[in-house]
Amino acid sequence: MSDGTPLDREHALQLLHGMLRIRRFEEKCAELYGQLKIRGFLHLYIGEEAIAVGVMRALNSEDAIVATYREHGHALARGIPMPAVMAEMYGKASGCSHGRGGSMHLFDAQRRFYGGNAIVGGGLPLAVGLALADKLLSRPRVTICLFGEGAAAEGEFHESLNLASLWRLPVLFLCENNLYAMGTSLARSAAETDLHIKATAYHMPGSVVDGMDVVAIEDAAQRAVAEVRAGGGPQLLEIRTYRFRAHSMFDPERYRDKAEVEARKKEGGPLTRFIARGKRERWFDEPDIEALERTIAAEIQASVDFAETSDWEPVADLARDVYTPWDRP
Amino acid sequence: MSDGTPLDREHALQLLHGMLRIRRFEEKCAELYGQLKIRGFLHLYIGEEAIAVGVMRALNSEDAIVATYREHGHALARGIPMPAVMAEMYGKASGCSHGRGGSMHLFDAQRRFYGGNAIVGGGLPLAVGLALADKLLSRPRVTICLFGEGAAAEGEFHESLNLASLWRLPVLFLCENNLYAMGTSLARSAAETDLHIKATAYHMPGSVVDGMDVVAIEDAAQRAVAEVRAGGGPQLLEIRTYRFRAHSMFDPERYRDKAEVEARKKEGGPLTRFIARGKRERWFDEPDIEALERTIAAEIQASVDFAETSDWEPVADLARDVYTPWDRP
Amino acid sequence: MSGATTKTSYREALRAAMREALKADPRVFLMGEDVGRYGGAYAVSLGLIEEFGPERIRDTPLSESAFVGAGIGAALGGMRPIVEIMTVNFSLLALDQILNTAATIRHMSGGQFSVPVVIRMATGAGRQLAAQHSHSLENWYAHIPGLRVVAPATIEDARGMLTTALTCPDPVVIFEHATLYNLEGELASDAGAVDIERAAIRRTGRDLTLITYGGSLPKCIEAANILAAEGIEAEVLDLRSLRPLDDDAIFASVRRTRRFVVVDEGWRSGSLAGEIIARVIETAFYDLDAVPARVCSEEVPIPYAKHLEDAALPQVDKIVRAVKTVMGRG
Amino acid sequence: MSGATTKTSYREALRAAMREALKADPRVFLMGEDVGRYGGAYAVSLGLIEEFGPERIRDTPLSESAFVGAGIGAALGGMRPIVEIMTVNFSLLALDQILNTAATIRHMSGGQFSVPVVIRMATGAGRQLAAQHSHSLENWYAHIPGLRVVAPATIEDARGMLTTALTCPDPVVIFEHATLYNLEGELASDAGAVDIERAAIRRTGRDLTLITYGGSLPKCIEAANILAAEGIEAEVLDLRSLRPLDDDAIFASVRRTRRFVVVDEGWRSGSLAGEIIARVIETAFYDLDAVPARVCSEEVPIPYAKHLEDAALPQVDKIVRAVKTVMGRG
Ligand SMILES: Cc1ncc(C[n+]2csc(CCOP(=O)(O)OP(=O)(O)O)c2C)c(N)n1
Ligand SMILES: Cc1ncc(C[n+]2csc(CCOP(=O)(O)OP(=O)(O)O)c2C)c(N)n1
Ligand SMILES: [Mg+2]
Ligand SMILES: [Mg+2]
Repeated sequence: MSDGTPLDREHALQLLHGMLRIRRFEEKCAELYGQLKIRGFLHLYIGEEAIAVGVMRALNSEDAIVATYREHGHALARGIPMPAVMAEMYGKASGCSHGRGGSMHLFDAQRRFYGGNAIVGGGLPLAVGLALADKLLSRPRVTICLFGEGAAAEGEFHESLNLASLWRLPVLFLCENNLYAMGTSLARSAAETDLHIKATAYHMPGSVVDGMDVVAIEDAAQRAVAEVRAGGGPQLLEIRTYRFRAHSMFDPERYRDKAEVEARKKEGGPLTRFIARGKRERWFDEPDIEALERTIAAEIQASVDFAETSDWEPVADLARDVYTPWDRP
Repeated sequence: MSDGTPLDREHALQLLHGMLRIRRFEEKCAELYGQLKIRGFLHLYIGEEAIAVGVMRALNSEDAIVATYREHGHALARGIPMPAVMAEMYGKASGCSHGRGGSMHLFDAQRRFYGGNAIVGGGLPLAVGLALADKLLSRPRVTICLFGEGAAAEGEFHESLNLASLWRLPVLFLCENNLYAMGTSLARSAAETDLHIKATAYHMPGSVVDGMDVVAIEDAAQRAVAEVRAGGGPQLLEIRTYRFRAHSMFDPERYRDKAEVEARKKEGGPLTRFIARGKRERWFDEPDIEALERTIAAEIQASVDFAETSDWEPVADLARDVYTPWDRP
Repeated sequence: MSGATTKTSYREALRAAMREALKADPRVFLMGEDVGRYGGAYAVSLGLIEEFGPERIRDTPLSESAFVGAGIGAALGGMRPIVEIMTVNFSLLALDQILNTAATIRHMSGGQFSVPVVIRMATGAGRQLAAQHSHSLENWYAHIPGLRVVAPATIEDARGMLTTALTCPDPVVIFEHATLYNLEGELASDAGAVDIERAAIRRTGRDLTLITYGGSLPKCIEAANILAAEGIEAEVLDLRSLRPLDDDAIFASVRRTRRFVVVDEGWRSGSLAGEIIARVIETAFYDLDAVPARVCSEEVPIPYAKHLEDAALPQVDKIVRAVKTVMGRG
Repeated sequence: MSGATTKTSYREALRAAMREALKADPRVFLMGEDVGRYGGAYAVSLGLIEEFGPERIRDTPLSESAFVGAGIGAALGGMRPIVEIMTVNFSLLALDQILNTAATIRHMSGGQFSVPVVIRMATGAGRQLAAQHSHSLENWYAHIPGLRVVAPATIEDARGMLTTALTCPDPVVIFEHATLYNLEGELASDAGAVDIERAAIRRTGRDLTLITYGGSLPKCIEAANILAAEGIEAEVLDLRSLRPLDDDAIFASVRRTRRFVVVDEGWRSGSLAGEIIARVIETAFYDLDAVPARVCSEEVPIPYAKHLEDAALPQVDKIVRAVKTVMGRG
């Protein structure tokens, strides 16, 4: 890790568990989508799990997360219970957003998980504000803000990074560069494709890390979060990853060759690579993986059961929570 | 100039005339504002005249200009007749926008002067589009886009520069860095105060020039416009200047010391400096200046007379030109 | 309509209109997020990039303000851009450019410029896309002087409105309801330009007028059929143009039926439906035999769960109920 | 109101409310373009930076989307931000954050979050600032579920609405008409929080109700005085809250007077005035003795030239004429 300590077995198993759990959860979601149990938009994180798992380890329970519509992994890694996430995918009242948000809008106030935002770039100003509150209240918290490389083209990216840097706010901007924004490749969306370089424009440290290497990600995140928490101001961390699946379940993937995807898969996603390394380094072995798979399968089954048997929110409650109960002066 | 040729007398007199003409015009406007002849917002360019004069010389009649609400100088330097500009300040139907725009919205289709935009940053996307049209139609035109350093914080700056660079459009972005956006100094508005550095984020050439040196500006503009016209893609040119007057006639200038302004004035504005140099280099002398002053005074007087005696647009025409006459299919 | 027809979809009709325009006029080009290689978020532009190339079927970065503004600028520069904003939900990011430049520059400059840009966007709810992806903000656009706003609700209009819009010297905003793209039907083989300023009676009826547009039209037709079975003959008026509104058609129908209900997927308060009630009242108050009503969306962010989304939106049963109430048969 | 009063202005009243809040609650801070060193574009926050420092009177860069979004985020983070958007004209750049986050996050998350942010902005025309600086888009904000929208039209409301808004757990948008800042009058020395959900009768009258808000209130009062001299007693109802609308007060007044005119500086089509007519019709149709009317802005970008600007906006004479027409004395 950052202090050079090699990974121990427990740590390695946690990383593996975290990634495998997201992978299997999402595979189940894809299946449930085919069964029309899950509807609307569903954006899978498959291939990108190392980011959520690596990054969340750098946070404590007081820190805040602002994510995107591709946030199942972030939500699970942050510790939102899987049943609550699955129930949300179903639209059940027991879901983590009461069934109103669905896949794109997972929330958890207790875990300071601020969504689940379906407006590309919409979360960046929010993260700046959360960090501003912490700064004004002198709380030693960090806010992390996740967004895709496509979002970096939005004006909100520019305004938010400038504001955060100008005010030296404790926010870590994490650009999940999976090379595509729907069907638009990075080269067709950004004149400068080395995204971390954009940090220069805001007088902000920018760096890049391999998004397929969970250990490197955790390492980079630990370091960056520590620096941000120590008052060093915001940072931009570009994490280079790849989306193995379609953008959403509606996407026929006309914009990239199957061969490209296959080649990337052959290079190995975060799981394949970490499993190979873990075995090589003797952190874990096949039986460990099988044990994890069993635990995860059980958790997923329990989550599906929970979602299936949960209630729908009564229609009569449709207008509840448009406004907050208010003790008028 | 860029080819190392020294300025000749005629060229020097033209530069001087251009700057002096804007200066005197605006001094008159300030006076007329006090007399309530001109109303609404009035943003003076005093101290910044070298930019308009230097830059416009680099353009031909087919090139396009997108400016801001502080655009009297740009309009005059582009060749919009002074009477039409003055009549616009009065709100008369003979004004260059028919009296509907006023100081902030000077337009001239014939001279490809696209305003006069009172939304900070609002002109940047427009300039990108004008340049896109030229590129698509293979016209060897350049669009210049003027904006303040304050505008560089808007999302539109980011989106527009990225788009222009990505598509290699013939647009020259000219940031008039006068150190203040209303009362907000550059240091309080931008985390990175070397604005031309921001070009890096768009893989675009960025450079900086002294805004008080009309010769250097013309030089830089000629070079940049030539490169852009040759298909080299967009550029960002930061021009460092200073606003000697208040932001608008409503601004009591609480945010900066009188001493700061005085010091800058003592350093010399574009006129003072150019006059000193012109005399030193024997490009012109006092009698030349006096002759110019007389010509300009006459032009201004004629413009005021024109504005005074022009008609108001009839109220019955209020709704004219909300829509264009349309030959329906 | 006489002569040959072909079966087509709303989506294909839009595409055919764009193809035709791209072929006919070199100044026309399409620009927006994922209109090219992806084929369009709703597959409207599918195949066009292969035919017309990436210069004319131009994928943009996620930069709504800049690329919409660039469309406006390109229109000023002599092109005839079709700008696709993926959905109305994202159009807020470009609203400043649309209001403060596209709609304004002509008047503000004393008539020196025209902005012949066509801005297309998907609108509406009904696909469980939740609060941020289910807006119906046509009323906001219909509020803006200098814009024309249309909402094709039929295959013929999907085919023809864009063609006409491209002849218009001013900005035209086209709202395509996301639930209509799969609509199928017969279209005349020689279908082309249609008027974009007049409302159309989609079903005649003597008892009451259902005034609607876009994605709510099929619901109104269905409601009218149900009502017919119960002896209530509702006329269905499709507004088609939301700005300008076709007052003549509205007043004429309402004067005939003397009763009306407006159906509009926007949130009730400040809805276009409210505007229509106000107009009818201002002009035809004494011609009414009953208090008018509107069926709009509930004033809540649209939820993901299907039963809640259904409850939030105008539905056939709500329309039927509203009509019966107005008919005094509630 | 009993006890001592002091002469004050609308601007000073707003400032007093902010000072009080800043003193009383360390979570309150003010943020916006030029609120600090410049003293506020309309001098509302003049002197506050000296008293409270640049952390709490926070100048922002020109980044409307980010700083409004940051205000929303700070509210989620436990602060009580007052965000000043210099004018409504620039608020379009932040509209996505306001609609898609501030107004939505509570409902969409199943009630987990509240966003106690107060967003203040100047609105309206009348100062020859031309097309891009003269918008009145209150109706757009009043259309958004999850927001509260208020428009102080009096010094008392300028003093009290902000105070109350800061106690509200949800986002409140405050529209300050730019022509009101210099309004002067007496204010009770102990003036403070006022209700922000009810309309108020500013002048009683039996013949007709003038329904209005914000910058149009003084015009309505003036019109009512002129009309009184001609024997027409107009009641003037100040809406105060634009979302929610105080239906009870509107209906009660209209039922009393049986006639009404709505005066609203927004463009006519899709105006808040239209919404109010629709509501009254839906509920009190049979209580009306005359066709209602509205006086709105002409549907043009507001021009710079004074005579044209005047012609574009609601004016006292137009209000008087509209009232007489409704009274059958046109
Ligand atoms: C403002 C906005 N514009 C467009 C969209 C439609 N859209 C949803 S996701 C997406 C691509 C985003 O790409 P990126 O930021 O790289 O994230 P990724 O999906 O790759 O994780 C687009 C265009 C949107 N949701 N919001
Ligand atoms: C989008 C927007 N926000 C705010 C304003 C109000 N405003 C007008 S000029 C200005 C300062 C702009 O500064 P800069 O870009 O540096 O240009 P300068 O005035 O210095 O020439 C501000 C804040 C505006 N007109 N538009
Ligand atoms: Mg991506
Ligand atoms: Mg400046």
